Amino acid sequence: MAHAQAAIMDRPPERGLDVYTQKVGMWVFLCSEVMFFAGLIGSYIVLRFGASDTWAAPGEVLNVPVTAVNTFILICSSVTMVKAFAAAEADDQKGIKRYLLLTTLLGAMFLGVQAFEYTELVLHGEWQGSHGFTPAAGLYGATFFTMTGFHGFHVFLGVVCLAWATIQAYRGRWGKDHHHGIEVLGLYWHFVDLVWIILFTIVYLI
Amino acid sequence: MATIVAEATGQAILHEEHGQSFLRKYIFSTDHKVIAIQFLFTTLFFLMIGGLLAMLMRYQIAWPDRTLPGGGILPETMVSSGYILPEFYNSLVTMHGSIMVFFAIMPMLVGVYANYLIPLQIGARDMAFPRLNMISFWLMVPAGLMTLASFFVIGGAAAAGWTLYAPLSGRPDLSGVHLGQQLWLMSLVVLGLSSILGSVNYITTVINMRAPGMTWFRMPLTVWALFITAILALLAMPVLSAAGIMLLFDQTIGTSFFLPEAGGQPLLWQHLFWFFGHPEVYILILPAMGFTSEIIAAGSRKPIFGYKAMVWAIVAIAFLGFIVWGHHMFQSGMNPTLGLSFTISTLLIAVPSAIKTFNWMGTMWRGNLQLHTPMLFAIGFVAMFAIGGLSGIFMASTPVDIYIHDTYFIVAHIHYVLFGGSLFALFGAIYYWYPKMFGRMMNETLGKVHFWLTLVFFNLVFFPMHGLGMVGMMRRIYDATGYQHLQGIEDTNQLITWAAFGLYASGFLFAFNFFWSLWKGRKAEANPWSATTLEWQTPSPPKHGNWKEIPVVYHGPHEFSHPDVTDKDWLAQNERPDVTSPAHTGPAPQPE
Amino acid sequence: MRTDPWKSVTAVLAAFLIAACGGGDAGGEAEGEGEGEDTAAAQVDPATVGTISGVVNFAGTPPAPTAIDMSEEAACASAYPDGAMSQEVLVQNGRLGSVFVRLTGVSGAPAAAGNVTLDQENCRYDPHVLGVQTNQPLVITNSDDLLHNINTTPTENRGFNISQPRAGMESTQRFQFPEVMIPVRCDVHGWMHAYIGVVEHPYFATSGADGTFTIANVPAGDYTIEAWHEEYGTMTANVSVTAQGTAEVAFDYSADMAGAHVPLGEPLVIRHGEHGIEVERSTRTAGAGR
Amino acid sequence: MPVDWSLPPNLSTQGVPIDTLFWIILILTGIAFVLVEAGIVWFMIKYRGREGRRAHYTHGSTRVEIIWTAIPALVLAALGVYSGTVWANIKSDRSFPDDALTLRVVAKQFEWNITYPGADGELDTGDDFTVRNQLHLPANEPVVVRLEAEDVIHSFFVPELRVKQDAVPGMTIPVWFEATGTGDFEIACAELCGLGHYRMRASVTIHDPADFQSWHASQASGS
Repeated sequence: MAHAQAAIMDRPPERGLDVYTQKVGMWVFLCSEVMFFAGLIGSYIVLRFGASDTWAAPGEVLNVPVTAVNTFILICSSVTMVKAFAAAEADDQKGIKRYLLLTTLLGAMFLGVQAFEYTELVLHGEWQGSHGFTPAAGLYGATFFTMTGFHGFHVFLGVVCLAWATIQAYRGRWGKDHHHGIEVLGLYWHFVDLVWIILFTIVYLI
Repeated sequence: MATIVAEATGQAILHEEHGQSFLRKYIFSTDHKVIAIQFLFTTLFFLMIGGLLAMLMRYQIAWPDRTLPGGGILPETMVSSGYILPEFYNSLVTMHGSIMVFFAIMPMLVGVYANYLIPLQIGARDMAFPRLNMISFWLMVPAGLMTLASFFVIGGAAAAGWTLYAPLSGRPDLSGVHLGQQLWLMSLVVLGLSSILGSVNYITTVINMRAPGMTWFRMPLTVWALFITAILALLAMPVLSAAGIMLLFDQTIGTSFFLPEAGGQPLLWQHLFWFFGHPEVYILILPAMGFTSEIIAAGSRKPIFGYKAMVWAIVAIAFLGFIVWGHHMFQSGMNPTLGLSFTISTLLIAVPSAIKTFNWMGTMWRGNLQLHTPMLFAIGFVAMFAIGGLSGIFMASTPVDIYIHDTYFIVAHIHYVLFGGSLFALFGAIYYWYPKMFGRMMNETLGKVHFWLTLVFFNLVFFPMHGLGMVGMMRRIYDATGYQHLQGIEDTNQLITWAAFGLYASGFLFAFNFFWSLWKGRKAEANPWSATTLEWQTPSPPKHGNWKEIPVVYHGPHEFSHPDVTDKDWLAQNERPDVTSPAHTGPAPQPE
Repeated sequence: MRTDPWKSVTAVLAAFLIAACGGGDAGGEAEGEGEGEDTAAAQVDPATVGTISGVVNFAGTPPAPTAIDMSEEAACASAYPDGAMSQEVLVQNGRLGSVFVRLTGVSGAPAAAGNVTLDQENCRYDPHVLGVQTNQPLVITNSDDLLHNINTTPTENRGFNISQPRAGMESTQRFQFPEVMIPVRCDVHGWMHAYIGVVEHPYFATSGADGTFTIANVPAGDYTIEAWHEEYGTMTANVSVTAQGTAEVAFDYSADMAGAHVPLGEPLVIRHGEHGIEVERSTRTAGAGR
Repeated sequence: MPVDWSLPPNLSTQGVPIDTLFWIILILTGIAFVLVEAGIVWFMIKYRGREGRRAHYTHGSTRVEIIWTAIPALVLAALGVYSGTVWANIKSDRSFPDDALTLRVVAKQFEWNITYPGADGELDTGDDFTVRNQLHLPANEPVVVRLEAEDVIHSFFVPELRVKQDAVPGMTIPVWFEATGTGDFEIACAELCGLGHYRMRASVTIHDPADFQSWHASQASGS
């Protein structure tokens, strides 16, 4: 009988977290993204320790200064993203437009620099005698292009969404009570930024 | 990404959803129930294909020196002058495994039932992201088409086993397979995306869209299982995608992640694959355990024995599932010391499985067993899964694994878990939730015949394989007759093949019952099994939006035979104990 | 090679057309098949073509053939009562066999006629060295009732790796691009090797056991002719063919050329703008993996 | 039909503990198997639904739960420890005998190339000789095989010696064993390695030490 009472005992209604669904969804999705990059980075570490002699010294092949600038650009874009969200919360339409546009452009700029870096490497890169540094250039080339390439792909997706959000901004979609989209997009953007900082460290600097 | 952003809340979609074109309603529908049914038909199709491949394999193993009847219709690259070619046999092995795992069992467990049951059992109107849900189905379709197409490209379909061990899978010149392997990998990446999007949806829905009063420990075990499964898929699939992409690059753009010639590491592939692969095994069994718990509780008219223990067992299995992958690699050249630690974690994971088995039996104990088809399949699951679990102990013990690794003992084990386990539970689930899905009952007599045939043939097929494993018959061999230690097993192999044909045939009995009942089946009332969970407290099939108004939950999921409830032997989750309706059929479905 | 009326007819038509456009002649010599040649020859306007007949001499003492242990395939072993011997270097009274010769720099060649057959018999490829024209059907047959796999590893063409587990199985393959030579191996029987020369014209031959070869129906003119041997590498000679005449050509290989670099297909080269990136896909030399 | 589902005769020292462990597990799992399956059938009959019967209402019992968690846990733990020790005696570095005959086995599609040390008993000293698809072993002497692979992953499997080890390209994996009897057996490839996988076997001949010496001598001189 004690059992019975325990089982039937009434409880106050519960309605999940106090966070709106899209945000939860994005957090969940990002967990999966973490595992994806963890897979790539993990393999990178294993392969590099397995054959460290086939790795170039930092700066030997890759142009660290240029990429450092690029990293800075991406970090700036994170800042502007934050400002865009703040503007939305403050219902500052001009701010929303300005900062979303800025973030989009910075993201695009990052991609531009990366594209330039790739072409330079493929055409003029020098690595272990092979003329031109390609994904086929040993484990070093393979891991470099795969990891930075997939990050670039994520940035690209982000830029597409940002462009969409910017257009919406000019249509006046965002505002005081309509900033979920921007916040969720922001989460993704900051994640991509974070991943880049890790990649920049282990691929370029170490 | 854009989808999530563009996604309004479930409700918003619902209201704009009423009365649309056939196309939006049945093809590009965002209603979780319709999507679940789309998944159901697709996966049943793949189940049939996968089975067909198995039949071809079995024929070759049983009669290696006979020509394949009707083999003439197959292209020269598969069957030459009447004989199945070794390279085609390898493709059969590979594609049977891949299709069954990735396109039949997994999407049937998750795509169909996570989709159908989660919103209904937690009292939500739909998934958190209905449009994302639709996309994850429409991503699976091209993936499936790529897989089927790969049979007909130059070089044939992937032939390195479903585990795709590099370098064989990465070197067309060594495997003879070019495009087929690449298609396999591409379809895998697409499928991975599909199931990741699905998981995001399921997890978010469970976290945020439970009905009032549906606390975590009032959720039906099915929801628990599917929730944990979604987490496993969410964390395991991306690793496989990453690995698959690297392997694809090895083949196409000249990288060498897994090719030793340029410093790559073949074992890295195995680690990545099994880091995914073992959670995958639990992705394939946990939902089945959930269905079984549900059906056994309802079928025994008893609350599930040790509900919390069941929940924690699921959680424990999921967690341990991520640290046991190495037990697939004891003989792979991995450091033997690692092997030891993986033995321990592997033996540990057997404990929660044991707990669940005992709890199911505890639920049946002193019950009032309703032995209808779903219940039979659920009990069959417990019985077969027990065998699968026990035979797993042999492999967990590393020294024994030295001998039985890569023999038919493994084949027997995996089929007792995936067929005797997952598929039995799935049959049970189909029979059990069919009335809710289609508003009609499946034929009970045919169902029972199907169960007994399946049970008998299944054991005739897979139990002898333990014996073949002991004799030392290696997996994936096209013709065993050449080996002196494999003399005298022809009879066993032929017996297995005949039984396999029977098993496949009984599948068609099921298919007939399934489709016949769609039109001719007895009309089903809202709650044909007198079950307690929420999906049964709304009409069959539920209208778009599931509920007139969102139900309020007062207690746990399996309140059967409660002493305070006198007029019937069950109490729905949205019923207060004092408010019980007169009719034994349960509360009248909400008016529509 | 069984005669196939349709093939003959196509050959005839092809030959007729080409003759009409003042081209050379169809068919040419295809390994292991007389049919193609006869029909083709019948169509040639003898006024415009001549014949190249040559010998491949071998100086010095050839290496002693090594014994092959076929004990694991009783069926094959029984075919060699006094033991199976390697067949890389076949020298008969100072003449070298299995040398692949072809004209280089020929333009406007006639289409291929007929098939070329590569048979697997008693765990050996027959022939050991053969030529085939681009897009000409290469029919691979198995005369042994046991598993052989045919693994070609070209660099220019798409390779294939297929199996023939039983006698009487047949598979037809084609090579799109010229490539001299494409190695062929059976991974089940490590000793089984063959080489296929893919040429865009029909003017090629392989020296027989007596070390002689003939290339018929060659349009009159001056040519460079190149010889290839799997152990002793390549040599070239010049030959001028006169209408209705027979041009003699001789190659002089010698034992001390052993270990010479033996070209097999060109390495693949991807070009990016003015900078070439050499992706060396083939660093094999003949005999590797033996 | 003469169905013989038993382990092939064991001819190696390490096969003894392996087989013992196998039979122990078979007995343990056999007991569990009978209990579970019999229990299920018994419940299906005893508690089958009848009119007017009402199921016993319970949410479970912690005590029982603890019992049936503890028992399997303990059994499995014991099993784990036992397995661990046996495993270590077979695979750990210190388990390798010092004075063993050392061979190199190189697997490639689809053949086993076995390299024996020459008269000096040392590999890689120039007088080594290689035999294709024929493994000759002395009985009652520890043998260390250095496993390598040329192309893809293969698996070195000799059922009667209870030996199985993948051969991975790019790695050299040592395996050791000691045959306890003579006879003719086979190496089978246990890892799918391509279209000739099923056919990738080599003969294993275990001589008594004297015969092995004479065989070895004849081969060494022959090369």
